[in-house]
Amino acid sequence: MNATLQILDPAGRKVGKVPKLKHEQLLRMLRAMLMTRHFDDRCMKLQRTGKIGFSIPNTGIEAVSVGAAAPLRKTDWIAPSYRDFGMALYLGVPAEAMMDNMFGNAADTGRGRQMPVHFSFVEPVRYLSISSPIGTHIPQGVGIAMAMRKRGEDGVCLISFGDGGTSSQGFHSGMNFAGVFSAPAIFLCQNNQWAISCPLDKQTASETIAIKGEAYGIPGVRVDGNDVLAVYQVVHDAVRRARAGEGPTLIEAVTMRMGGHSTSDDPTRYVDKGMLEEWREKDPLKRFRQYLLEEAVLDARQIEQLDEECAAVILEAAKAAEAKTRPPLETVFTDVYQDMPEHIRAQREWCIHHYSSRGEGVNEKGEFPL
Amino acid sequence: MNATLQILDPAGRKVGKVPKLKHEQLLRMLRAMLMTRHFDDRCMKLQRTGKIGFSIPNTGIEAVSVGAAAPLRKTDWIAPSYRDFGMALYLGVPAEAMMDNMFGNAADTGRGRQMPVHFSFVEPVRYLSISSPIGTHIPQGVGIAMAMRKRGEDGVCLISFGDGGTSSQGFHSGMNFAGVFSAPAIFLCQNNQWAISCPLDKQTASETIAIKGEAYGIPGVRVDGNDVLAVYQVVHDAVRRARAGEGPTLIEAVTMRMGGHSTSDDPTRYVDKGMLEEWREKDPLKRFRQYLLEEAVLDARQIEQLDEECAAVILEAAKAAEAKTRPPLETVFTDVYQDMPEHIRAQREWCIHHYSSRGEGVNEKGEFPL
Amino acid sequence: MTQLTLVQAVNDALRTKMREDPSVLVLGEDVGPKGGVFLATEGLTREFGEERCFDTPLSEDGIVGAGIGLAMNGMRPVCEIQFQDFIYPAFDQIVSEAAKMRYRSGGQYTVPMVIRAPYGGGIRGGLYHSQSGEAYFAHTPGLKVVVPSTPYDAKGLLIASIEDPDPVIFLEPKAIYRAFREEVPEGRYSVPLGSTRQVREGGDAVVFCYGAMVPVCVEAARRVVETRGREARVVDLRTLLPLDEAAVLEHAKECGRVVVVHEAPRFCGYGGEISALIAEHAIEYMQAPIVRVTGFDTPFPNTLEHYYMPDARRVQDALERVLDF
Amino acid sequence: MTQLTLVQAVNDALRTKMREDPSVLVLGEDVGPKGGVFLATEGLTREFGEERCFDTPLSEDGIVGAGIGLAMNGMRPVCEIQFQDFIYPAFDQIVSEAAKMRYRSGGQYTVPMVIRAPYGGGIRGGLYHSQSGEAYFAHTPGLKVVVPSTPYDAKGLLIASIEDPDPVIFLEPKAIYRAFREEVPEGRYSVPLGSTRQVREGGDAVVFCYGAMVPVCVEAARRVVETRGREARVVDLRTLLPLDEAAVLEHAKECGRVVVVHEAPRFCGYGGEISALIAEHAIEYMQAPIVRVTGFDTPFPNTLEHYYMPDARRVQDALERVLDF
Ligand SMILES: Cc1ncc(C[n+]2csc(CCOP(=O)(O)OP(=O)(O)O)c2C)c(N)n1
Ligand SMILES: Cc1ncc(C[n+]2csc(CCOP(=O)(O)OP(=O)(O)O)c2C)c(N)n1
Ligand SMILES: [Mg+2]
Ligand SMILES: [Mg+2]
Repeated sequence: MNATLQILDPAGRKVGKVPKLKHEQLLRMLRAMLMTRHFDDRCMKLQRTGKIGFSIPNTGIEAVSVGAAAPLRKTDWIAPSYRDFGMALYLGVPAEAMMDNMFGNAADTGRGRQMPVHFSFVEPVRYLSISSPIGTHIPQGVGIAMAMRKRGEDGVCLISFGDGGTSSQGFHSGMNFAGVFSAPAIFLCQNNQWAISCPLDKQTASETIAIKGEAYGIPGVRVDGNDVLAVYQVVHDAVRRARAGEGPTLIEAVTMRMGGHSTSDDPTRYVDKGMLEEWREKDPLKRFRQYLLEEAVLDARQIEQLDEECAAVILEAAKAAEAKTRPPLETVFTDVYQDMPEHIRAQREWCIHHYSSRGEGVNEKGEFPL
Repeated sequence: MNATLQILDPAGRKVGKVPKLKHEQLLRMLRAMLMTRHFDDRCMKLQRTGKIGFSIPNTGIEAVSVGAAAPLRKTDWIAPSYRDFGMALYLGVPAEAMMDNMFGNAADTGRGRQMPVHFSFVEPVRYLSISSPIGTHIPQGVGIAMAMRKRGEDGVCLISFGDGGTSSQGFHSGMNFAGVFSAPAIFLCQNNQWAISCPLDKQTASETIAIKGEAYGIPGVRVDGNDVLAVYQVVHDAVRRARAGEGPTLIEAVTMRMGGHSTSDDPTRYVDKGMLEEWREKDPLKRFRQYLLEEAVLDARQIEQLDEECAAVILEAAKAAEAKTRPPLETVFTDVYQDMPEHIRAQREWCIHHYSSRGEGVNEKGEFPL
Repeated sequence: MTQLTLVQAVNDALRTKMREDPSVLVLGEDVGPKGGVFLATEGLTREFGEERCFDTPLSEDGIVGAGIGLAMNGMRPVCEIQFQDFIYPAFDQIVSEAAKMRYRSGGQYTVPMVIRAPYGGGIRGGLYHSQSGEAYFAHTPGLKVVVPSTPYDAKGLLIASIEDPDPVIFLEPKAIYRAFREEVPEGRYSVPLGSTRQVREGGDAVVFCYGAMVPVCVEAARRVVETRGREARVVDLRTLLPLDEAAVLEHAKECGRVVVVHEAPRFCGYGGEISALIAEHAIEYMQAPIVRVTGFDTPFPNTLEHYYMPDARRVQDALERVLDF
Repeated sequence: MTQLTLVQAVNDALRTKMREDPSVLVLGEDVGPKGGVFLATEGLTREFGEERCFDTPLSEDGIVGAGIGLAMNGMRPVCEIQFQDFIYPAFDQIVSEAAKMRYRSGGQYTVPMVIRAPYGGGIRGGLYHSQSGEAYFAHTPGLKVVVPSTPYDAKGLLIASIEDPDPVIFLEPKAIYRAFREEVPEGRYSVPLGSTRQVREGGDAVVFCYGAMVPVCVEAARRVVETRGREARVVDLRTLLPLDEAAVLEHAKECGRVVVVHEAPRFCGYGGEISALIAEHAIEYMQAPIVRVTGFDTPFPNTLEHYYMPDARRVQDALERVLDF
């Protein structure tokens, strides 16, 4: 069976061939990982203090998202899962734009229509609007990739999902289409051992996730998902193949969800403590930090400083997002279609009049005054 | 990759280990194959002469259905595809009962509600009501198999589908559930190279169908689908494993659809003639007949006689079915629920009154007088 | 007798039937050790073991497809769909298979199965944790569609659904899962499918509703006593398919003024059927337009969900409109 | 100008748009060399190559899912679903994704895609080659639902659908694919979405219908002239969502007597919406019950399908009933 690629061991020691990366880029990766962790921490706090309704822990899986984003160009597309804060942050989505979504405020690109962590961005990278239904974005990502080839472009689409996502119909149809049409797609499975409370061995009887590629004629690769350099390497190779017209790759990044499924979940009901302890040793940030110190890319003080800087950026972002108004009432009715049909127009007018005429904190235009 | 099991080569020569089968059973298999071919022929004629509306060619794939049915017990279940005449005929479903469905007459177990070839039987074997939507019966068959284990029975469910069916969501969910729950299911893919006009290489990029088992931790086996003894052998082994609680098997029976997809299809638009010629040499009946002659199980005259007898049985069945009345009008309204709700009762009454009051060949009870 | 919330009553119904009938099974995502994301199946795996209450892979098609097979082969499966919004991967199995199995096989194969799913808004779930898809199922002959609005009914209707010989879509109003408690008898009892429940008396108008909208409509009716001095009847439909059409028409004729309320979008929603029934069979009794109060014809929003969902004031407005007509 | 059947007009529309706009693609099962099981895509692969008209694996989820991706990334895919009955594996992609993409992304991502599917009875197709699922889609905000009834409209509406910025479910009445020919202009023209078409004049009653029921209703109206000496108007709704509600209400008010006709089952069907609209906004104009003529509330049968489907006589009956009221 597929071996699992590792470049840095849990102690940060080199155990494989290190990809050639400039210091600048290593720094950027570290920064994105730190940003991700702080973003996650902050959201947990915001949720616990009742300022936002919900979040999805990303701690422990920063290496997957960041390592996978790093080989991409800004013209590539990402069809992310909800556990991919790191991809957006690495590629330059402002933390404040993400926080706008966490608060569902008027500045949220999704106009506060979705739950928190359901981001949507087109700038600086195509980070596809996240959907709650599991797996639906997988064939979509394949279609996106097919379109690029039809136009003769060499872009790729990175499609990210969980181990649970491999059971969805979207995984099956998406992988199958990608195989048949040789789409420039990279399938990245973040195998964090759990789908809410369902452990991997109740999710699938297959030996690994990577081997599932066989069913679609797609090469499968296994990688240590807590090793950002290894993730970088396998995604980099897959991207190169895809750009060259050599077709898709399935990557299984083996990692562990270090918290609950979401802020609504109590994992102590089903996750064994020992398992968490074991994985805590394999922390991706600790490992990468150690490597950077040993390679003298940064010293401890510089890392400390970067960490503080990231924490501050995130805190500022949260504050800024919190201060923004809710979306105007009229956003309930816009964006259903490009042109608003009559029946929706009538409902909008009725609704705004209904609430504003009773002084419900909304004026005739459907804006909230505060 | 999985080798393809063959026991009889196209000329009927033994090239592998022959399963121990009594003469009686070999005879029964031959008979079912002959019945299948005659049933198919007859239906083609009935369709061409406008007596029935539709049929699905089964010629060339008799070995798959019959070889797979032979290792079963009558207490096992079959979740068939529409190209499995042979399973029903082998296990003792009367040809007339099948013809009743082809004519959609009052004696049809499905009360003439489905198109032809959508059989449903509970006697003498559970031959699950065939559905047009591709793949839906696959997870159902897995559920059927799971139920047997829950009751501590050692029954199995044989689930049959085409190469096209492997792309359906039912294949994915069914295989996955069977792997995880170790269901006593046998997945039989009749790989006849085509899904209507879609050739196998546009259906999937996987090396074989059998290898798709890997994605679900299910062993995959490839067999020459035109070799009834080989099919018997692999299904027999899979059934034994399933009964013993060792879980499911995926079997790929490699064969070729020797006619159109259905009577509505014109395969000359897309099937290469050479391909047909090549496969005609591999005919499963010719091969098995040759083997039986060589082994002196039967002589040529006996086979000839059996063939004529089968033709006669089928002709009689068709005549008998043709002579039966259409289903009574009230069958439009029954069997929606066990107990007819008021709104359907009202529609039934209205409908029968509406048509009978105008002398539309239906009396007050909703029966057709002829 | 104990005081139970609606979700506890669901749990009690499952436990009661599982104790009584070994063929009753529960399957779905996270229904095992976790006890379901709303805890509707809490403790069932502990009491009945993994063979009777078990987690499945993340595939609604598999849950319902395997459920159909289990049902055809002698079991009484209760499938949980984590949120009704996630039922659509199973839509083919439900609409093409469960609903049509008895018909197409002339009754040889049947699907005595329940599909439970929390539905509706009010928990800040946005587009995909708030939907009300009842109209899709109510338009599908062969299915039954049940929506309880109280703990008592939840238990009694769920037991009746499990005992029913045909597939039942059992939609649970998650907004009121824990909104209030009610006396719920211990042990088995059932509330027959296909009967409506008059929640509030009144003869000046009638409000037809179900699920989480029932308390909203009762509140609206109360307000109308104050604002108009008129008494509106409130009828909980409970079983959306098969509907007790005779009862609906009777109420409509007696009151002459009708309001229909649901959370789902208006266009082609379930309310349209109620209006149409009345317009076909009792129009001559109508003294006012038949007014629908529904979600808007948009997806379900998040931050502004309370402006999307019908509330007592909107229902009150509608009642006043038909009363003033 | 050429005389085309409805299915030829569909083919012509595809060809016209593919010639004009290189981003227009056709994908589906058997749409390539075979030209589709109804030959709606005949010759397209030959003319435009495999990159522009191509066969897919047997997965409606894949067809629509990939179609959505193609649409989001600059293409104009036209997905063929071989029979509307087989659309349900794609229901999640259609209802959860295509319909909600613009909304949930604040317009950042959009899905200009057409899903074509032959629908309806009349070809002895039984349960699974005869269904009319328009109500499922019409209840889904974010979709448009279009049903042509003539070759001219088929071409013009399909072109408008391909040019539309939002996802369109384009349901083709297969019973009349080849029923008659009509003059169809060559080249591009479009029939705007959202407008109804008055097929027959008359002021004594109005019949609302669409698809294959249109000729049936026209025939019924003709007969009523003979039996009652009254003139029934026939209105083809053409776009079921968004519906031209103003036109429907206007017709209803002018005629005072309404019949609604479709093949799909009655309960919670599309006809209910028409009745409900009128009962809400024009009930005071009604001089008779609003009568629906529909398929029965059962699955679609095979041998007896002609007793299941509404025919001119049933519509005539309904017209006489509202006229005699
Ligand atoms: C179709 C569908 N079914 C169920 C759910 C509920 N649900 C949300 S996340 C989740 C588990 C996903 O697990 P996995 O794919 O491994 O991703 P992870 O959360 O571990 O990153 C489930 C069952 C859903 N969102 N969509
Ligand atoms: C869900 C679904 N989509 C499309 C169809 C139309 N259809 C009927 S048979 C068929 C091809 C099936 O091919 P395969 O599974 O290989 O079986 P074969 O006919 O070759 O035996 C198709 C596309 C269908 N019946 N169901
Ligand atoms: Mg996971
Ligand atoms: Mg095939």
